[in-house]
Amino acid sequence: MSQTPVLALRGIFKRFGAVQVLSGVDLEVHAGEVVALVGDNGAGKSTLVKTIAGVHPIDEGVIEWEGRPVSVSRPQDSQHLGVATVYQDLALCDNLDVVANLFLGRELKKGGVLDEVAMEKRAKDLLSTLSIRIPSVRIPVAALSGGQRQVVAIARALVGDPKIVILDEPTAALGVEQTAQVLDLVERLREQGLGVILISHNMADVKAVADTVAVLRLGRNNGTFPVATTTHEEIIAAITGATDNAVTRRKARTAEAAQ
Amino acid sequence: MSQTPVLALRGIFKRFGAVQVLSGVDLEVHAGEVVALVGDNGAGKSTLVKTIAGVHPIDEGVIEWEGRPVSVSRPQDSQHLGVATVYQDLALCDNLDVVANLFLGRELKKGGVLDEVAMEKRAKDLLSTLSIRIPSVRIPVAALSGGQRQVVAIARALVGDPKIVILDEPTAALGVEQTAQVLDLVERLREQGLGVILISHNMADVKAVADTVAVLRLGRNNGTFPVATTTHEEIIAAITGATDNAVTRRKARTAEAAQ
Amino acid sequence: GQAGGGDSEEKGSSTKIGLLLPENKTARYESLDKPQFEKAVKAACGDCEVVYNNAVADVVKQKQQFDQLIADGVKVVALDPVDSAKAAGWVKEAQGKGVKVVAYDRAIEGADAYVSHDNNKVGELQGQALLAALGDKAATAQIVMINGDEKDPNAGLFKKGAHTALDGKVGKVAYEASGEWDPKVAGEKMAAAISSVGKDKIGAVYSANDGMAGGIITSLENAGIKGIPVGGQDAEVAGIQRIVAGTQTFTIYKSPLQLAPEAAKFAVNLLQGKDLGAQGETDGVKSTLFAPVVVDKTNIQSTVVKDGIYAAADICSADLAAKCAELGIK
Amino acid sequence: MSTTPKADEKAQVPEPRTPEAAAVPAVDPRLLVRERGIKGYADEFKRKIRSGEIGSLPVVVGLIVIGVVFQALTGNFITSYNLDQITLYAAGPGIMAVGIVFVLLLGEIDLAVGSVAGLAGSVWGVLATDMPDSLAILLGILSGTLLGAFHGLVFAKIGVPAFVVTLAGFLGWAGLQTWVMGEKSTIPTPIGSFVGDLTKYYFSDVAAAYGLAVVVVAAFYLAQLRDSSRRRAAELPHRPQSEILLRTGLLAVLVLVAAYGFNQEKGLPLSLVIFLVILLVTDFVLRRTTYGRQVFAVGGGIEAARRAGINVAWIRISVFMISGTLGAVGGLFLASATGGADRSLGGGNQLMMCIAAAVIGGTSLFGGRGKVWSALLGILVLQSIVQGLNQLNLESNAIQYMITGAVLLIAVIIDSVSRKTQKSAGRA
Amino acid sequence: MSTTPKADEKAQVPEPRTPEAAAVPAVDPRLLVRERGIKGYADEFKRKIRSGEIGSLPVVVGLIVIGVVFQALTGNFITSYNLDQITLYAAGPGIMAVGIVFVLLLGEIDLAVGSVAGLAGSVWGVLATDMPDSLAILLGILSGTLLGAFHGLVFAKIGVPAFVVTLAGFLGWAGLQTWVMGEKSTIPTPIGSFVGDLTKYYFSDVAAAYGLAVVVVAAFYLAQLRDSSRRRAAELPHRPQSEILLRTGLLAVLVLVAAYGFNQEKGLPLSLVIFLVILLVTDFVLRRTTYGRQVFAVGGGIEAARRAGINVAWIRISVFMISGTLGAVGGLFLASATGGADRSLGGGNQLMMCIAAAVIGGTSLFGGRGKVWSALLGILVLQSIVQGLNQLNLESNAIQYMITGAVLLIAVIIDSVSRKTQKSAGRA
Ligand SMILES: Nc1ncnc2c1ncn2[C@@H]1O[C@H](COP(=O)(O)OP(=O)(O)OP(=O)(O)O)[C@@H](O)[C@H]1O
Ligand SMILES: Nc1ncnc2c1ncn2[C@@H]1O[C@H](COP(=O)(O)OP(=O)(O)OP(=O)(O)O)[C@@H](O)[C@H]1O
Ligand SMILES: [Mg+2]
Ligand SMILES: [Mg+2]
Repeated sequence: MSQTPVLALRGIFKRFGAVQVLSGVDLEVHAGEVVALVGDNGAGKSTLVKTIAGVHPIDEGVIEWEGRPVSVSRPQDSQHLGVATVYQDLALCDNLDVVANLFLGRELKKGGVLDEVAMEKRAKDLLSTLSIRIPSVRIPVAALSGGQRQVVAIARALVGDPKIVILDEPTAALGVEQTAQVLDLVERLREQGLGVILISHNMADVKAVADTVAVLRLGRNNGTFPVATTTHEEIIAAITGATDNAVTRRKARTAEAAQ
Repeated sequence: MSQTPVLALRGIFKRFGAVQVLSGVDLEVHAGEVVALVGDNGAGKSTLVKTIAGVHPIDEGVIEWEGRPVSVSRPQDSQHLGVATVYQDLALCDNLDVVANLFLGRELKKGGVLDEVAMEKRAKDLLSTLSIRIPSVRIPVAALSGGQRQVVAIARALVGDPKIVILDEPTAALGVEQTAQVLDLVERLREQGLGVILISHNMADVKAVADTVAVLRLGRNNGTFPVATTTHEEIIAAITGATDNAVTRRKARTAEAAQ
Repeated sequence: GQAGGGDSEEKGSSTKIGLLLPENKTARYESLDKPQFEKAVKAACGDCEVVYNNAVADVVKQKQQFDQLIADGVKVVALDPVDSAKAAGWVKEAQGKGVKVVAYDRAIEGADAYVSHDNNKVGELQGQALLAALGDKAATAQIVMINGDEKDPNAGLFKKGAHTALDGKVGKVAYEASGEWDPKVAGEKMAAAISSVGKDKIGAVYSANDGMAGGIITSLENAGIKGIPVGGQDAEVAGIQRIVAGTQTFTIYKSPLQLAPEAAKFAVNLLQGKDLGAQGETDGVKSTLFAPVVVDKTNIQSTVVKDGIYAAADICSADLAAKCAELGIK
Repeated sequence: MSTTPKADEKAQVPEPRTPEAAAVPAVDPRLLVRERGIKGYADEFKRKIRSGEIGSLPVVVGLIVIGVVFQALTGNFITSYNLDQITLYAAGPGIMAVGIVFVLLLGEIDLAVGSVAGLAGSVWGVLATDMPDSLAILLGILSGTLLGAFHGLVFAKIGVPAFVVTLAGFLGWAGLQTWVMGEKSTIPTPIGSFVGDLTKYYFSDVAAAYGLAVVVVAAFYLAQLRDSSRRRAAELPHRPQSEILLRTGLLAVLVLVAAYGFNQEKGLPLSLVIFLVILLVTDFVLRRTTYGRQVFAVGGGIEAARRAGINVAWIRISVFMISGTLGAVGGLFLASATGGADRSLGGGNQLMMCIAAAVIGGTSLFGGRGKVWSALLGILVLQSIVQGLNQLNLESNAIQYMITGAVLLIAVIIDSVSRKTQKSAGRA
Repeated sequence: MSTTPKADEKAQVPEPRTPEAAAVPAVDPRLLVRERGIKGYADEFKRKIRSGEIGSLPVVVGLIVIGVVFQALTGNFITSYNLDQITLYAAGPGIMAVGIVFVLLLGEIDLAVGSVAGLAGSVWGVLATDMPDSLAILLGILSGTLLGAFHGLVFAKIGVPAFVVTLAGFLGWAGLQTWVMGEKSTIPTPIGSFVGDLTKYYFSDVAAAYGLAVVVVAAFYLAQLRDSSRRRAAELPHRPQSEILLRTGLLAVLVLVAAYGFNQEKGLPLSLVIFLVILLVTDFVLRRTTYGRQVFAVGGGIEAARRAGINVAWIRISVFMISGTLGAVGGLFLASATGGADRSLGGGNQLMMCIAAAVIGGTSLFGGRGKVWSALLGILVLQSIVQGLNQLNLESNAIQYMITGAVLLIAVIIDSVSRKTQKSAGRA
């Protein structure tokens, strides 16, 4: 792992109207590192990655890229740096077909004209890598199932040549097989030396692929843990802010009932 | 468990354009039973529950309610029977606030006029039951995080007095604590004698709360299993259609690496 | 009377005369009528001031403008109504407040004075001119009539007048429709007329004004029809140019040089309480009606050029120079 | 908190098994709350300005700017006479704009409203000559309702885009209007007809205007007070007394000044009273009834509304019926203001002005956001511009058009800029 | 399969670690495929009709119905003279409608296109008297581009809804037009001006029309063939030879009949050639370039497009520039057809007709769906109705308006009903 992080956030503040969503959040991602960003619903995870992706400008704080502070005010800025983002709400164009969505903004061309044949072929290859069946790559994404849409969004991030890949709950809608493929993919990305930010509510997945877990709670950092040496319970306690929470209670109850 | 199922589907067919999505699907739900509907991405799970909910009319087949065949062509029909549905894509009105969304179609009134005060109070109670923090119940749902929206959609299904509750991947976007609360909720619903259809890709959740698992594969039934006597692996094999799949391969690999 | 509290007598100003014109799609109102009217008022009453507005063919707007003048204490208004029938009501109201109204160009029931070119007469003249141009072919000729906009009450008068002159004297009116005062619509109607009547069967075309005649003539040229009489109205420069070029036969000239000064005279006299000096009476309203003039190849020089409405240079562009010389326009 | 017991039963939710589970507060601790006292208000106001949550403020500011500019240019723009005139001519298009607001809330558009107004005016005009006045008026208005129902049916049931249905209506009804008028190009208002009174009758007793003003202010105050106390009783956030007083005070000043203005001239105009009644009723319907809620829901997302069991087709049809009805009422006002029905009634720029009024007032073209009050504010802006420009006596009317366009643009630019801030602050 | 190496590099994706993982086919086995031979076609056609995926078929059917009905009513509707006249008057509004299609693809509307056309016509008219013809034409068209850029800037950068910006433009530019025209109400086309030729010039050589027809058909055939063979080489689904031949055959019949018709009259009209060139170029831009793809993306979802790194503001501005430019070109055609620039050029129902043409042709008002060919089909429908009704010689335009409204509605109802089936089949 390199010394300067590829991407570093320092003291990020973000407010929407009367809600102070982020208050002084720090985060570091190194090349070849998978950072899991976890936290309760509404903790501010998606808002944080959207500031990195240039969707919302930050109010205060510094975004550093390979050690230098950069300004990210539009999605283009972030893409030019080399950040590929898979949003929680997917952000696909419903009227365009799968191929057009996959290559949107990075179309393959031949003599200045769109090379539909090449794009269609590449799209099929990409999608089979992720083990998904789609009726036809030429139907509008509006007609796809939840999981199919999610896979298309993930595949989008792989077109291009990113240095950091941000995945905001990529496996939420995926089947068991597709989830396994995505986890495989994350590991491949790490092996290729990319930095990955993975947001997930699934602790098993997080423990399986992440190197570091950064916990966000009510818009503030609530600890960063190396995965290898941290237990499930410790992470959940950091997320919920209490060792006595609905999860532990439920577990206790189920255990009782099982006896 | 009663003898006649509350809801029974017999030989449901559904086609979209050139895609034959469902081919002769059967499903039964009894009072006080939690049926987990599982299947690969694009298997047709959401399409199936949408036909029950009256979003899409079926092409062929019979829907039986308490033993009698009924026609369900509009969402109202389904609601009048007593089906409450939480859709995978949530189906909230982005411009309305949380309170208005929760009570949409079932507003509390006082002398013919909307009783905003009563609704707001009830909304707060409902949401705290599900352990969610929302900046204010008076902001439009468009401003909510993915998990917050999902909880609002789940809470919507509890307003009213359903006999069957359909939950299409209700915990996909939820945090650990909220997931636990929703699983608790499902158990409470069963105890109250309601039938529940739960769609989920999370086998742990399915095994925790379901009584029966119905597997859908490529738009056809691929077995119905009692949870108590079925293993994880059997279900996954039914879903993927093979015992050698990405999940088992990944597991094998990870196990190897761990040694 | 800023606060509007005072009664109308105090607010009255004896130096303002209102002039309300109906639309601005025809250039004549703002380029001729208005300046001529102002000039004549200045000449007759040194310290009088003309307050002008244009309704852009909108009745509601004209009513507001009318009310505004009265509120500003104007005592005499020269009104060219968008809708004469409605204006009758306004006039009654205004008269109740001691305001006098000169009906300008279009008759208003109950007005204090009326100056116009008789619109019915305009239509008749158009019909007669068309008959004259047809000569002895008239009795068998099939006529195409493109009228003005049905929504414009004056268009109905032109149409009625033309029918008075034409009916029974021409072979038949083979096609008649409204061109909505729009050259494009008129052109399209002409194309349809050609299609249904037949290219070589059309004897003459009546166009309610020069603007539409432009579109009509383009359509005729397109179908290769030449040399049939086409008449218009308004003596627009483009119309005069077509007459010179020989594509249009005649137009009707309603000289604002007569209308505006006469209306100005009436207005000033009403303002100063003098005798009107009207030439006659129409429907109980003291009036002066000028005869409209048919302008064709022969009298361009003696009408519009002589009156100074257009200089010869306005009409005689480079490509028309030879023909101008031939017609003696200078 | 008191609710009808029936509704109460329906909203039953299984009680949580473990009472402690409900311990998490539903409210986010990150929500910034206003500090107490004046400083709190000032802070909040500053924050709201900065983040663009300022409601109708830009339009109101725009209105003031227009007033000041024209006063400076003409020297006598801010007069009670002008107030009266603006109100009088604003009523008709304003009422039509209220109908447009309903349609815009669905995210649709009604291009036929002008033609409907014209046709309704003609129907009334033709019938009024051989029928009792009230019957003719009723039939005129009903004709509008019917046309609206037709638009709604074709849109909702056949699925033709509303834009196209009403475009066809725009052409077709204008034709029908000419046909209904027959030979006549104008039918002057019969003497003694109520339609004449619509813009001519004034409650000339000074007490009328002041009385109405007082009643409005008192009703506003009491409604606010009652709401606040119910919310307090239910332990919900509520407006403090001081804020209610402040709001009531502002309203009182505005309303009393207007009343004073009207009394300086001819008294309280009937047209204003009718317009206000329509505004109040429609506002109530939209904000306080199930129907209104459903209109917003359909505007916010058809699929979501449909899945919530709302009868989308009925909402669409009824909204177009409302628009048609209000269009017809507006048509009678237009006829009244100009002295009768005519062939061009409702034509010209009438349609564009109504739509512009609704949009300038802040109702979104994309559905789901807006209030009927935007019709009032918007039409006041537009009518003030018309009045002011008429007063300026511009050399050429060409310039008048250009200025109208420019002012329209500027008015909306102010609004858009403020909303843009709002958007970047995540609230649009 | 050959791609530019650069793009190839960018699209790199990590190879799957376990090759077997890629074994799952990306195509769903539930996709119904067409059987071979005629039966397959018949089946697919039936299915498509039933599920409403029939593209422009309803409009084409509508056009045929209109032709037959008017032929029955007038006895001489289907004539080469009428074909010629319809083409001539359709070119101007049709070109304007192409611009509208671009704007509609964004989900926006351009209400100013008529006024822009009028202003551009006047600019050209005024300048043509003392400038070389070509310069005047260029400046006229540029004035349209400029106005479009203005609309686009205010919309994209300030955030004023396009509806309002162009509404302001609709008023403002019409005023400016009157002002530009100055004293004159009409400026006749100078003799010899190219604008005159726009609707007057014909390639009277019989070979021209037939030649163009053959070139078009051949080009179509070759393009289809090439695409199909490239797809086959890449192992993607492709059109079989037989289908390509069928399509080419249909096109050939249509085009040759039209050519024959034109040759019966004065030959191939220049206006048609220009209109077709504009259609072909814009169609190419929309379907085969990155720019076109981005236009569709913005129309489908602004936020998604923005996040994909598309410069949404630039797309918006440029689309309004295109609309302004094409509006100006259309304005010159209008001037040409009526014999010169005039004050009412581009006014009246021109605007509504252009928008209606685009919509009737099948372009969605809600963005993201449509083709430029809808401008051609739509304007042909409308202009045929106008020509046919004009030929019927109805006494009053009132009835004509009503019929236009009704026919417009019926045309779209057919379309909507078919699309409704489509929607319930999940493809809308
Ligand atoms: N409106 C539609 N038009 C065409 N095809 C559709 C439409 N809706 C769904 N499909 C297709 O039907 C299939 C089943 O979709 P469905 O949403 O039911 O899947 P699912 O089992 O819910 O999957 P997931 O787990 O990903 O949510 C998919 O292949 C999808 O592409
Ligand atoms: N545009 C907005 N306007 C106002 N508040 C917002 C907006 N976007 C997000 N918020 C608020 O910010 C908080 C954080 O939202 P965010 O989407 O970042 O949560 P998250 O951590 O991603 O949650 P989840 O796990 O549910 O996706 C939430 O309370 C949400 O209501
Ligand atoms: Mg999130
Ligand atoms: Mg699904």
